[in-house]
Amino acid sequence: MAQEARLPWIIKYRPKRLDEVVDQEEAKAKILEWLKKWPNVPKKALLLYGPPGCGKTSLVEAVANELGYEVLEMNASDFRRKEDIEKVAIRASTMQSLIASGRKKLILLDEVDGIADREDAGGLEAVAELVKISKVPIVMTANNPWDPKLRVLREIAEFVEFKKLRKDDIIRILERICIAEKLKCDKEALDYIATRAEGDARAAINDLQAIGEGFGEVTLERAKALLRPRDKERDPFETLKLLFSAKYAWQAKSVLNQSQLDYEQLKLWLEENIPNQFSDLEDVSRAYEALSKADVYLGRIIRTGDWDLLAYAIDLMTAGVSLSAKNNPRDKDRWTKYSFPQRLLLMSKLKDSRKIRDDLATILAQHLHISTSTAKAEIIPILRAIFISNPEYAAKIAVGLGLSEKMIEMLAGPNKQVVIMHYRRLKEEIEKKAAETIMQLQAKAGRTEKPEARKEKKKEKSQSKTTSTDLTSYFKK
Amino acid sequence: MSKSVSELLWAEKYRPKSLKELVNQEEIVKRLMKFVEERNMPHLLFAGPPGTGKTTAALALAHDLYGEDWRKYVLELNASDERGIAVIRSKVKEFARSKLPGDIPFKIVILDEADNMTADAQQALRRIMEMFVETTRFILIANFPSKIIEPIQSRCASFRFTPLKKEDVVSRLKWICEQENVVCHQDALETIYEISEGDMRKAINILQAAAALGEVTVSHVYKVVGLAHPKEIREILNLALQGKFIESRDRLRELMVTYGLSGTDVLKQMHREIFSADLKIPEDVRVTIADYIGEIQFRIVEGADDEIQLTALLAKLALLGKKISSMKG
Amino acid sequence: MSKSVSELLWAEKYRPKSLKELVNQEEIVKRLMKFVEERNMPHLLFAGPPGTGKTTAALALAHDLYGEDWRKYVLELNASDERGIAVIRSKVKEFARSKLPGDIPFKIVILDEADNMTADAQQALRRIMEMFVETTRFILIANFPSKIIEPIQSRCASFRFTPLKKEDVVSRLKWICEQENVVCHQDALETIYEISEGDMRKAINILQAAAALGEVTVSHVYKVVGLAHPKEIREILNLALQGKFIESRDRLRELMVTYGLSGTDVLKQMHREIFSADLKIPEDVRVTIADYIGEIQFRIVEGADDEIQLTALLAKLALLGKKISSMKG
Amino acid sequence: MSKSVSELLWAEKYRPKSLKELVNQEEIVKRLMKFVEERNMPHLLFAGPPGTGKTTAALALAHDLYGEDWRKYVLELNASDERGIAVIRSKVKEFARSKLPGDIPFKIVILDEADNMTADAQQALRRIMEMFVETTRFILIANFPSKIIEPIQSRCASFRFTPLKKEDVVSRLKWICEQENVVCHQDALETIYEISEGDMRKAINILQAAAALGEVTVSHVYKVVGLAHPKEIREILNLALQGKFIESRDRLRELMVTYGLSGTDVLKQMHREIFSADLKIPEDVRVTIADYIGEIQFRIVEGADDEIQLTALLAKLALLGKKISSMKG
Amino acid sequence: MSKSVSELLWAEKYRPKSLKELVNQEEIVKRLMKFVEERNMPHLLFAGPPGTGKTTAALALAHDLYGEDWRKYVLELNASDERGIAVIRSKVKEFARSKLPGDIPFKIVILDEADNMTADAQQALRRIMEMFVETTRFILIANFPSKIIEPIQSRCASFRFTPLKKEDVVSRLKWICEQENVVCHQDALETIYEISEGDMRKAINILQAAAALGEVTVSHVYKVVGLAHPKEIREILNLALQGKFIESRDRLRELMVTYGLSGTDVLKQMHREIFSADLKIPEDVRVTIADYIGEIQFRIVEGADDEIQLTALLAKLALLGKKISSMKG
Repeated sequence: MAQEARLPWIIKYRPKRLDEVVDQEEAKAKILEWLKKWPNVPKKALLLYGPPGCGKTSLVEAVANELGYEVLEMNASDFRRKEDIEKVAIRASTMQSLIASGRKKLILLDEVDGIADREDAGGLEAVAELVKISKVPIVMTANNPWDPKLRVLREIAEFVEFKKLRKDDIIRILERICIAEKLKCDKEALDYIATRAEGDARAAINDLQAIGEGFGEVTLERAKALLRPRDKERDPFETLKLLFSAKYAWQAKSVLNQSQLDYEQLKLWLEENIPNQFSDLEDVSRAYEALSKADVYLGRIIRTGDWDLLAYAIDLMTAGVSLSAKNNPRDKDRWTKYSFPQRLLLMSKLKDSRKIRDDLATILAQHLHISTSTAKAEIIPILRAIFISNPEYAAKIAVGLGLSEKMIEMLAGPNKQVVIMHYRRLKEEIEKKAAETIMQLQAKAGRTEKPEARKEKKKEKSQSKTTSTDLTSYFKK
Repeated sequence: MSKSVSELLWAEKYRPKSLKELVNQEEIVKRLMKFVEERNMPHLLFAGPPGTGKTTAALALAHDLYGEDWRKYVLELNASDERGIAVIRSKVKEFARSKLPGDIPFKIVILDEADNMTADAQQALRRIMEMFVETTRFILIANFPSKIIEPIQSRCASFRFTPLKKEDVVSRLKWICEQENVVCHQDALETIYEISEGDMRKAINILQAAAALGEVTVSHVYKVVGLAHPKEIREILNLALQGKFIESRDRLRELMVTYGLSGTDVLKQMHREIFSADLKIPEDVRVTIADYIGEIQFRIVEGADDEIQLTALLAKLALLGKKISSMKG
Repeated sequence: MSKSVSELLWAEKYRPKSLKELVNQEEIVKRLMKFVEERNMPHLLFAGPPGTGKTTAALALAHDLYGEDWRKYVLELNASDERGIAVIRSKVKEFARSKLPGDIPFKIVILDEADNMTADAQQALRRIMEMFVETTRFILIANFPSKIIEPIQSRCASFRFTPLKKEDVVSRLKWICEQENVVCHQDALETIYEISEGDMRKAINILQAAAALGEVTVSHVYKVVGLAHPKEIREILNLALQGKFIESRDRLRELMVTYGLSGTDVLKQMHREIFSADLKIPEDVRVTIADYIGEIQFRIVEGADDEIQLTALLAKLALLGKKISSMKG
Repeated sequence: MSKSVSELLWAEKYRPKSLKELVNQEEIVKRLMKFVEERNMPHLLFAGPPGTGKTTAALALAHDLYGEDWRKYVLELNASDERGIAVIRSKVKEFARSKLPGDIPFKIVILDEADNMTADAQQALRRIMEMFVETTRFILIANFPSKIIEPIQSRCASFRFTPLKKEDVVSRLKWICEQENVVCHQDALETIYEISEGDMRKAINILQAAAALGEVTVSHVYKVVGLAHPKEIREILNLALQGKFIESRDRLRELMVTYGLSGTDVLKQMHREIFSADLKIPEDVRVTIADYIGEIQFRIVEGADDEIQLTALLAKLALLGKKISSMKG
Repeated sequence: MSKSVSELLWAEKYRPKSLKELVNQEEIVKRLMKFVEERNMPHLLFAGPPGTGKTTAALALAHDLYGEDWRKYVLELNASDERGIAVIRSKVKEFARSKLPGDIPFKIVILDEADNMTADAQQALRRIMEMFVETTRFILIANFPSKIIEPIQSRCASFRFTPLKKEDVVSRLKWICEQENVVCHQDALETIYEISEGDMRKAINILQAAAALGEVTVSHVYKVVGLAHPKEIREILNLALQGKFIESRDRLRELMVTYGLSGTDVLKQMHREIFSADLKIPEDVRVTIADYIGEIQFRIVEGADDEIQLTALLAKLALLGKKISSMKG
């Protein structure tokens, strides 16, 4: 017990039983049901995701406790390279036989978003493999389910969401601890702590210990003294307003100190909103000139690695832009409805379309023995002319070069439907022919039709995609 | 036109496979054939304008040296697509390492657009060329020989490819049309020659696109050229010059998303538009825009963000448009 | 011997050993003393600007917990130590896992400049902090707590250290001067405070260096930090803007020699001064000058000659000044 | 192979072998002969523009010192080849270590392009020079002595080579033509001198290449150096100045394609034409063009697009032309 | 041999051996003598421009501490030689390991050009300094103290060396001339001072080189440093400003050839002349020229063509001259 007293409270008051886990009823139910049905479940692994401190790992431990599982844990503090995961996989695949002798097992892969790109190379792919062969349930946790590197897990694991805790729930947890620790607690102080924790119970408990332990009481006063409220950062709209309306250079310069925007983001917000704020064309042009110069400094930073230049970039994009309103200085204070940078919204679209264009250029470059930039500058425009003017012929070229439908869409513009129609028809034709040839060949060789059946099945799964790449590689030869 | 189900780009379909098929650059061909005969050659430097057959000659040389299997013994690299000299080094190393069959005297590395490499990278390249010289010969291809550093030039046998003559290009185009059963008009072929500035690849590409419109006529040729360069760019320039800055910017973004263009791509197209008769602006405005574009392109090179610079350009154009109209008014 | 050297360094000599000796951050100190009393604490995150006593507090806490032998129970990892993901998984984990000596409640890992660790390395730290919490507590020290990943922040009680107040620093410096029998001037101590921006360690270092020149005077202070007096910088700027080009340049040269300034040093100081209210120039001119300074700094970074470029800057200022006055006139 | 190559290349074939054969730089030759006589010499530094005989003098000196076997006692290093100082050190060490035959007073290391070495490498070089001074003397060859660090300069006897005079170069070329039975025109030889800017090696190389085309005529000379005929360059400048912007640009593109000129090539030629009497423009226009060319050349050096920037230059010229004519009008 | 070389070099021959012989930097010398007396010292940081006696002071200090045998106890490292911190570490380790004789309190490591080390290397250096502090003291020598990282600065007693005064340098040079029986002219010695900018070593080297030409005269001085005579530079500037563009350019070319000047050399000399009273131009013209020179120097640093850019500079001057005269007229 003496040992226990020395534990930090986040450990000491970690839920040990299922009913001690606050909130997250939905997640609880899902996990229990899934575990009971296992291995008769659609996806053989679970991925629990949610913000820090909402009880993901605790819940797994509590469930395991209650249902009598032994937890085999692997987390970010372990090396998780391909070979490390494979070791676990071997154990997991043979573990079934052990169940008779011991307790049921469960593999907990904690913090899968902490699998490092470089140091844990191949780790995530190995996890996917592990899930396939495992004879025991696998539960994973992560903070951000949208992390692109978790994409490989999406198809093999069921994602279970944990919600941010409500403030009331956090206060309840804190009160329980206060009672256990015999702390006199001040309602306002708990409220202050809970507000600041923003749904993170663990942070709240830590704060409570930091303020309360040893003092016998939790007061608002000490809470405020020790836990400074996080600096309130200005949102983009306030930032812009302050920047544009600045009368002095230093005022404009200082907006970045307390803003949710960093200089890169500010650059985009300004690009979007300069013409919203300024009405005179000369002022607008001047402001963009300042922004353009700021960007030149940013480029120079990239090339030289000299971060001292950042100061000048910031001067120009803050004070430089703000003080550009010379013809119409009253514009500075004009109430303006700022818009969110369209570029940020378009970014992913732009990325997609550039990717398509890059891929297209790569195909053309290989085909014609030229560089991708020549392909972009010379060949794509010509293809565009063909695709717009002669859909049927365009479709033939698309088939011949092994282009994807996305590429066709980009090239054909308004004509895309027609070209794609022709394209699909042509491909069917080819496939039919191919199938016929194969049959003929097989008839000749007198073989069974097993390999063909397998191929047919594969085709069903991912239709057009496979054929188009098959064709690409065919024509590359 | 071709009856087959699928169709390729004619520029590749009608690329000569062997040195014998090369109809131009006779001097060069003769010297290259000598290499084939002797089964030995130094490093080569092919210099000359685009579309004069440099790559074709390199590939044909390889074909003639190694026969149908030639691809096995050739590594094709494009300097502007390879990221850094380190990548080139490792690729060449990998390639050079594999054993040579008894009858193959050496392998060939074809490095296209070598003049796009920095002087430092070329220094490194030179060392690579020396390192593997026992088993490997390089064919460097460049538009501008003066951008190849001295020490490389002096280690290479140098070949200068000259622009193709009108009659050569036209007769080749005519021959292709015959192969493809396409009706073509002499004046259209001549127009193609002029537009493509002696660049055979470009000429064949235009031919194919014009043929796609049915016949190869002068008006089809012009139509192709027009289609190839979307009128959106023109509209954006016009909008900006009319002072409709925000609108022009929005259109610009749309364009970039639709076609996947980068800022530099757009700027290059704008640069081309300045010289288009379809852009109806006084010549002195064109001149001023050309000046602006030079300045902004320089900034793009110096800067970090293409699009910021393009937007700044549009703002400048808007201001220019206003000044002009106020002068008129 | 190492002792005598550390005694030679005042910043070491007068670094508080125990929490009791800490004179600032009272609330935090009080809190930490309670932890010592209870012999229990959560993981801690000390955040705040450099020189506000974060590391000192961490070491003093360890000292008070374990007595003179404290180093045995503490693992200190500094920014200059390797702290990649591999080290966290091996060295730190190893230390955390190892058994506790009998009477020690837990060991301590101090991670200085934890915000400089990669996100991956921080990820690796998360579970270690939980799994071995019975035997090991972490103190993370960071200048920018926002660079500590959230899951770690939420595992720590965080304390924000604030810059020291002027009177605290000055009185501490004065006290040290008394201990060392050094003559010091009040305004010099205040200058030290301003230059060190509330960083106590830096302040003491400057004090010691200035004292080495004899007395602690304002000019000695500027001399040892290798900075010109801001007033002098402003005077040079003003001279140049008034068109007194040669005079400004002579002053600048003198200044650089006196204080041993490099071109970049001068530019940085100028950049600071152009936004000072003590320099009376129109607001937009400040930005223009900033652009000039940035340009010149870039040139120097690229290897251009310090002297020629600084002269060019003064020339630009003179030209600018002329333009401004002609616009007014 | 190396033998035949050197015989094939006139620059090698007619390179003086002994100091006696050197026809220029009389002062220098006299001093060098003294060293041969005394069989002793300090380290030497040969500085001067390319092609003024620095390497030739170094080799001739070695020849005269050691006789026909001279190559045994000379190590030739090209600084831009063997960039790494480590390589230099090990090669020199190797070379210096080998025993000296009885009658040889010292060996010679010739280090070409020493001014291309970084200051750090030169520092290391200095130490190498000292280390092996008992057995080895260095001859450093440099274009710009100011780029050789102080400590090396002060350890070397320094010789300054000046560019060859027109009559010397022309008469030498004429003499070679006679030896080789080549028809040559006086104006062609003068053109060669101008293009080679007093660089004898370059001049002879051009001569040989032009001779390979049959006769040495002006147009052959321009052809082999890959330069446009100056007349064409002048026409483009004139067109632009007359406001025929689009036409001038079309001509420029054609030129670049025909001759394979890069942007820098074109600018260099334009730069030369500004000073030509054949370009009939007022002097102040020349001046302005010179200013523009500097700006555009810088942009291209920084990586900007050749074509866009040259267009921008033509645009600037067109605007200039307009301004001039409006002033007249 | 190495002995005789050091005797040949006056800069070595007349280098003070003991602190007592140091004639400048009195304050510093006094403090250093104290260390010798106490036979104890902290790490030292010597900062200041080249040739102000930093290395001399370090060696003299060692000499006074250890007597004639001092070289045994001193390890001299040149940062630009042994860049790798690993090399430094192993050398220092080796050196520190060897036993100290009873009466020697510590050994000394002198690290030249410490400010040329990267921040990372300096971090490592700091640890090395701590590691061997019991037996070894470091003297770090740097041009710019601001490039030494904080933690090192605060571990060192810091000494700032200032440029030598004109009279000190001149009188020293005169004294050397007397020792060496060389005729010297007062104005020549002053010119040497100006060119060497308070760098004593450089001054002595120039003196010796000039003396080798017979007498120490102004023109000999310019000759040995490879600089044009200021008068010639001024003439070129004047010609350009008078609009004699082509003439000024011809003169400049001639000058560069005669003296073997690089573009940067010319610019540096022009820069110096702007401030010369012998150049009779209004102050605001000086200003503009200074701006131009900065721009052109940067372009050349970035790799632009010397000739084109210097021509552009002259063009700018010509345009400037025209503007001024038109304003007057």
